Amino acid sequence: MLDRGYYDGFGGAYLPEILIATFDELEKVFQEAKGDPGFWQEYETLMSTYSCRPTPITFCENLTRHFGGGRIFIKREDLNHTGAHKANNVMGQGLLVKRMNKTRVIAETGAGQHGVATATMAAKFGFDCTIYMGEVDVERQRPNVFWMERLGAKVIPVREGTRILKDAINEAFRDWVTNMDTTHYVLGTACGPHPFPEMVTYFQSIIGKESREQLLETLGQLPSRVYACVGGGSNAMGIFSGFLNDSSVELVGVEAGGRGLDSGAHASRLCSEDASVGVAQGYKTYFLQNQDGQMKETHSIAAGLDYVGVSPILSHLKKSGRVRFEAATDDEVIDAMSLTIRKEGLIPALESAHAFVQAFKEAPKTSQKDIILINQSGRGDKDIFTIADAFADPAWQQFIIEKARKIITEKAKTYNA
Amino acid sequence: MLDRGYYDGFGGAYLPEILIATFDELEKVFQEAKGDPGFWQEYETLMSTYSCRPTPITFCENLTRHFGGGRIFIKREDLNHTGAHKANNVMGQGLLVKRMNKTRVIAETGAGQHGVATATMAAKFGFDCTIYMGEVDVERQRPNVFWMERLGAKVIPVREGTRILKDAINEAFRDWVTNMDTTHYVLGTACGPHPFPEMVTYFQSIIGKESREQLLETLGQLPSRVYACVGGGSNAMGIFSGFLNDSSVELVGVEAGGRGLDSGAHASRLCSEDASVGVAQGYKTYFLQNQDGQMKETHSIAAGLDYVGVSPILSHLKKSGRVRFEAATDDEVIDAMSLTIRKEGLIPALESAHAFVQAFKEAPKTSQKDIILINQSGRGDKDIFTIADAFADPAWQQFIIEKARKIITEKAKTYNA
Amino acid sequence: MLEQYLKSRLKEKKILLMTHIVMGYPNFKDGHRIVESMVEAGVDLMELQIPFSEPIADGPVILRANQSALSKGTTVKRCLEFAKDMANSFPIPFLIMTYYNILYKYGVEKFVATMAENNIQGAIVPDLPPEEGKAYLDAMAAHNRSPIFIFSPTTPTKRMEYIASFAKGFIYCVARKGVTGAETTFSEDIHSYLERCRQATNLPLALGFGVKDKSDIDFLTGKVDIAVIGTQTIRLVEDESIESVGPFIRGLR
Amino acid sequence: MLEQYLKSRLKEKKILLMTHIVMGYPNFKDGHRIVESMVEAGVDLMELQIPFSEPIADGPVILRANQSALSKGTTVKRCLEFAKDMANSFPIPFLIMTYYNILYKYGVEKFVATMAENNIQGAIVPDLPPEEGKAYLDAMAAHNRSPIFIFSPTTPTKRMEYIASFAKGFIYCVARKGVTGAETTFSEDIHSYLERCRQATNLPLALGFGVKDKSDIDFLTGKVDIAVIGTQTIRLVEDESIESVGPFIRGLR
Ligand SMILES: Cc1ncc(COP(=O)(O)O)c(C=O)c1O
Ligand SMILES: Cc1ncc(COP(=O)(O)O)c(C=O)c1O
Repeated sequence: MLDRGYYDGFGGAYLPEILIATFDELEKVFQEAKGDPGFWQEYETLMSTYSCRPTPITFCENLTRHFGGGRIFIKREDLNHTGAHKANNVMGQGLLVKRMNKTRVIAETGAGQHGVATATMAAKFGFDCTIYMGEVDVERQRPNVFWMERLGAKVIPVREGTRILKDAINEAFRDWVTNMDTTHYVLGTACGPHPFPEMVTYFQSIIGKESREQLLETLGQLPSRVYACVGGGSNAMGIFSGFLNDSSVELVGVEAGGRGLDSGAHASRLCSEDASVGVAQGYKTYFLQNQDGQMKETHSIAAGLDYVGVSPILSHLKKSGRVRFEAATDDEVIDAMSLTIRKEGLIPALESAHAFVQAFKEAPKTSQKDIILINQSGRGDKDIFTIADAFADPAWQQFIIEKARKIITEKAKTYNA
Repeated sequence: MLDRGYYDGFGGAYLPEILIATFDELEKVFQEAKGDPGFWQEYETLMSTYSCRPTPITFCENLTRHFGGGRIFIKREDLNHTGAHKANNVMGQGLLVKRMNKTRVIAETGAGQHGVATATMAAKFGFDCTIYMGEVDVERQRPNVFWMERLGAKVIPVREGTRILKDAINEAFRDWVTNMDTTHYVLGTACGPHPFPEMVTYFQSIIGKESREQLLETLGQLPSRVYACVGGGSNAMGIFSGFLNDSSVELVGVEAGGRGLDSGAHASRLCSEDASVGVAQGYKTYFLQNQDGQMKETHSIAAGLDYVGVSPILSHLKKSGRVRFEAATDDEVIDAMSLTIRKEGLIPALESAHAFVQAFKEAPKTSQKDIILINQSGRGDKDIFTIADAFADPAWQQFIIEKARKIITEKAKTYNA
Repeated sequence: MLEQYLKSRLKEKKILLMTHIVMGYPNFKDGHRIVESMVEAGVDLMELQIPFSEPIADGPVILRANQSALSKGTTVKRCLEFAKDMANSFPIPFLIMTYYNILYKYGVEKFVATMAENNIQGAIVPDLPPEEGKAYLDAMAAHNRSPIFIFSPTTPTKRMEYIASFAKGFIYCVARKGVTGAETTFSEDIHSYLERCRQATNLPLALGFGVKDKSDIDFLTGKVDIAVIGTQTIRLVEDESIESVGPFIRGLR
Repeated sequence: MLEQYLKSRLKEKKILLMTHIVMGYPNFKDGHRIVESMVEAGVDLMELQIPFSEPIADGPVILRANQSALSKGTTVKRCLEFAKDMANSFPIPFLIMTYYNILYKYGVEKFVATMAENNIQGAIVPDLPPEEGKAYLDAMAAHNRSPIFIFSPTTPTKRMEYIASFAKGFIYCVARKGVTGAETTFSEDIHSYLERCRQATNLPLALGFGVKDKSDIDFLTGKVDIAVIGTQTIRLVEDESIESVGPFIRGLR
């Protein structure tokens, strides 16, 4: 029997028969592209002209002084076009869709970042586009929905299950099994059936590749620790993959601790007792599930981390001990975010801020010779509604109330006219 | 008599006596920096590590095909940290503030972009920061206010005059004449008394410098036409200055036509009959003013273009004929923006979209050998409230109403508790 | 065992009927009544679905039935007891239908052993292609249960043969792309697909996805051995009543 | 002319008073009454401000007076007529105070000629440093009007001499940084500043920005020649009444 896409027992491709041929084709096209020396070149050119790769690494002098330990550097994935590392994966898959001559893309989205990135790619490449998004996420990430629609995508709110990311993935699969002839499913993270974990990691590895080169070039030194937040695991795999072979570099993945690991309201698969190995959404990994294998509700302040599964490659790296995993709570995230904004003028996404929390906890204990590298996977602008809520900013609240009042008045006018 | 900072009769420094010494110092420090070969290097390093300079030039294949004329390229200032070209100017002035050993910065802002950029710079450099913003703009750009406050800036809504950009400038000057010992006024555009027009242009010239090099390197060809929107004129001066000496390159500045040049509700200083030469806010240029010299109300859908004056250097380039000026109406702007989003996955700021309007009008008439370069001065995310209003998007309206309802319910709970 | 049963039945009937319920939906008591009326109406075999939180291959009707059953506290243990009860109460073969995680978390060997103890003939696990199924296949063989595999219109002929080499009992041919419950327009197009299926295996062929009335059954008669009625009876119970199920089944053949 | 008038008055009084109104605020009629009561109360000269939409050097009180006057339709023409009326009605010198754009749009030469015709003695244009003022200075000289220039605490001594070389009538020394209307605490610190001013010019010195009551005037007496009361009388009219102006002025000296 084939043993496809396993990482020490994690991964695989648990697919409905109807999709096997589609995955065979995808795998073939992906492997061909990987083997084609021109392909990575094409990908890099696209990313350097459409997005702004290489993204810079920013030295955070004030945070460094504040914590008094190693020098803190930030990899600036927030500067990507559409505001997050998601663009890397999406544009790469876009090139594959062209190779497969497909004309339509679908995607799931949680934070909305992947949806916006996919809709953007579809606009640029001229594909039709449908985005599945849990109803709960549609609510908390409305601005992204607005932009997806402007970009020409159809956004379908998913009202099944827990109405968040995992349910959107299921719906996307249901679409795909119907329309695979014309349609590619642009999975947004290093999860799902093989070859997605490998493929998404391949495209995201540009983050780690650049980071390593940039640090060696400007400082002549490797980082002591690299921090990344872990939702599905794509930005983490992206930056980690640059340093996997550097045994001196400690890699730290930070999951959503939500309201605390004891609360049950979190999304921590790799460092909580609430998770165990299972098979769902086409692959084997740690899932937040009950004894029967039913998936649990998850919670995070960051929609993009609010997911039951995790990259099988990260499960493997957890098992092998190569990556250490930690969790950051919602409250810690808001604090780390505020501090970063004030001290450095950087606005990390709520997702990214999880990585900052753990780096900040450990920074004071590192030596001044150490280099601490944090992946800022995205920018926080998109989170304004969540963050303004977290701050309970009265001026913002007044603004929203006024806006609503105006809309209602306008509507009444139209209605009466 | 000294003849400071004049461009064929436009410009100068019409300053209250109390500020003369401050301007003398600023001029001195700026000229020293300009003469210091290390300074531009320091500036470029800062911009390439903190923002993502050089920003790319993106080829718009779909728009090119759509219009059937010259090839359309976009200079991607939207990819700058904080989302607009404003960062270039602000970070440059930040370096000068350090040279002057001042500890506080103030700024005016219209769209909020310059305010966010200044607050960001202040956070990074550790300066105190106060931002003056017309009350009308506070309303229409609330998300930016929220971020400025998170960045540690004090945002002061200006309730005087027309309560927009020009009034914010006046208030900033009033602050400055009181606090110039500690404070630098980070003017946001290529206007105001000498040396601001020259200084802001100097920092923004990085746009044109890069663009010229990038086009020559990748295409071996200069553009036939370069389009930029014109508020105060900084992004336009920035990109134009790369091509001023290339007589084959036609330069086109696009002003806010608002509800039409005949409507009186616009902000077109260089191509409407409603403007004439005058002296205000410290410099001589075209102003939208009445017979008595009182400034008129202006209007634009784009807060950042909603200004009575214009760079004296642009007035000079208008007079000399080196730059052609056009106006784009609010409605045209929404259309050009929608088209660009759909066709290319790019979301220009409402300000930037003015440049797109004119480029789109002219593109079909150009030859396929022509290169058309448009400056995308900023990204449109910040404009979501304005754009959603323009589209009257019902889902967005429902979302806002729901948000307001939740806030009110929460407040009632706290109140009763 | 299952294969023999089906082949002998096929000597008496031109086409067999397989129906489906989601265990715990609307509840176990009604489920029992539905099974009873189906058996009485002449159904030849049945799928009993253990609900799963992520039923990726199912369309909205079965999806919601899964969710409803789970929200009422349906456990795997209770489902297995119910299945045992059915298998011991009614004289037709029963199959478990569920997703792989249910088996995996229960313990694959233990799950299959329980199936055997409970007199369940086989299982359909739509997200478990044979490539991923070694533990499952070993256990099914050890306990002499039938692993039912799936052919789809997108399955190449070579792969059909590969799949058939692991299958027991019958082959479940899905009629079209998509999930359960959507409309299928049966037409002669299906002919060459079924031809390919026949050539890949000697096992009886079941056809499912979108079979909903007598005209569909008439169309399929002579083309396949088993017609699968899935979503349609759930809809019937939801829109009409449990009492409608018997007459509906009887009217099909 | 103006200088001579001031110097002769200074022989009679230890300190002169200059007051200020914004023309058209609260309206022209009340403005007339205010001027009248100021003159009756013994004011020695007056600034008549033509309102401007961007009064960059003015604090909130005068700023709002400017805006209010404009919103009621105050024009430059009407202001010049009013100024003429005042100059012809009352036996003290009047000065125009306004921003440069008002002159520029009117035509600098024409504006100054009108001033001369209207018997206005000079002008204060706070945003016009001598460097930018060639046309203005030429016209003022041609029409024998006094261009009043400003010294500030930040003005270097050399520059004071430079400015003085263009000034006529008197020098307006601003007491501190900032805009009109803010609080000024007069202290001996001001001494060395005024010393520098004195050395730079033989013209009388006026001191303004924050002068508001008798104790300020007492403090300034002997130090400068003219005390300027600006914002304070506007506040008085706003908070109390026009009738309060006369007694207030009379109480100052
Ligand atoms: C900014 C950002 N960071 C991180 C994530 C988490 O995804 P992943 O773990 O695949 O990087 C998301 C997902 O939406 C995101 O938007
Ligand atoms: C994105 C953007 N573009 C353009 C402008 C106009 O300014 P300028 O003409 O100085 O480039 C602004 C001003 O806020 C802006 O935010």
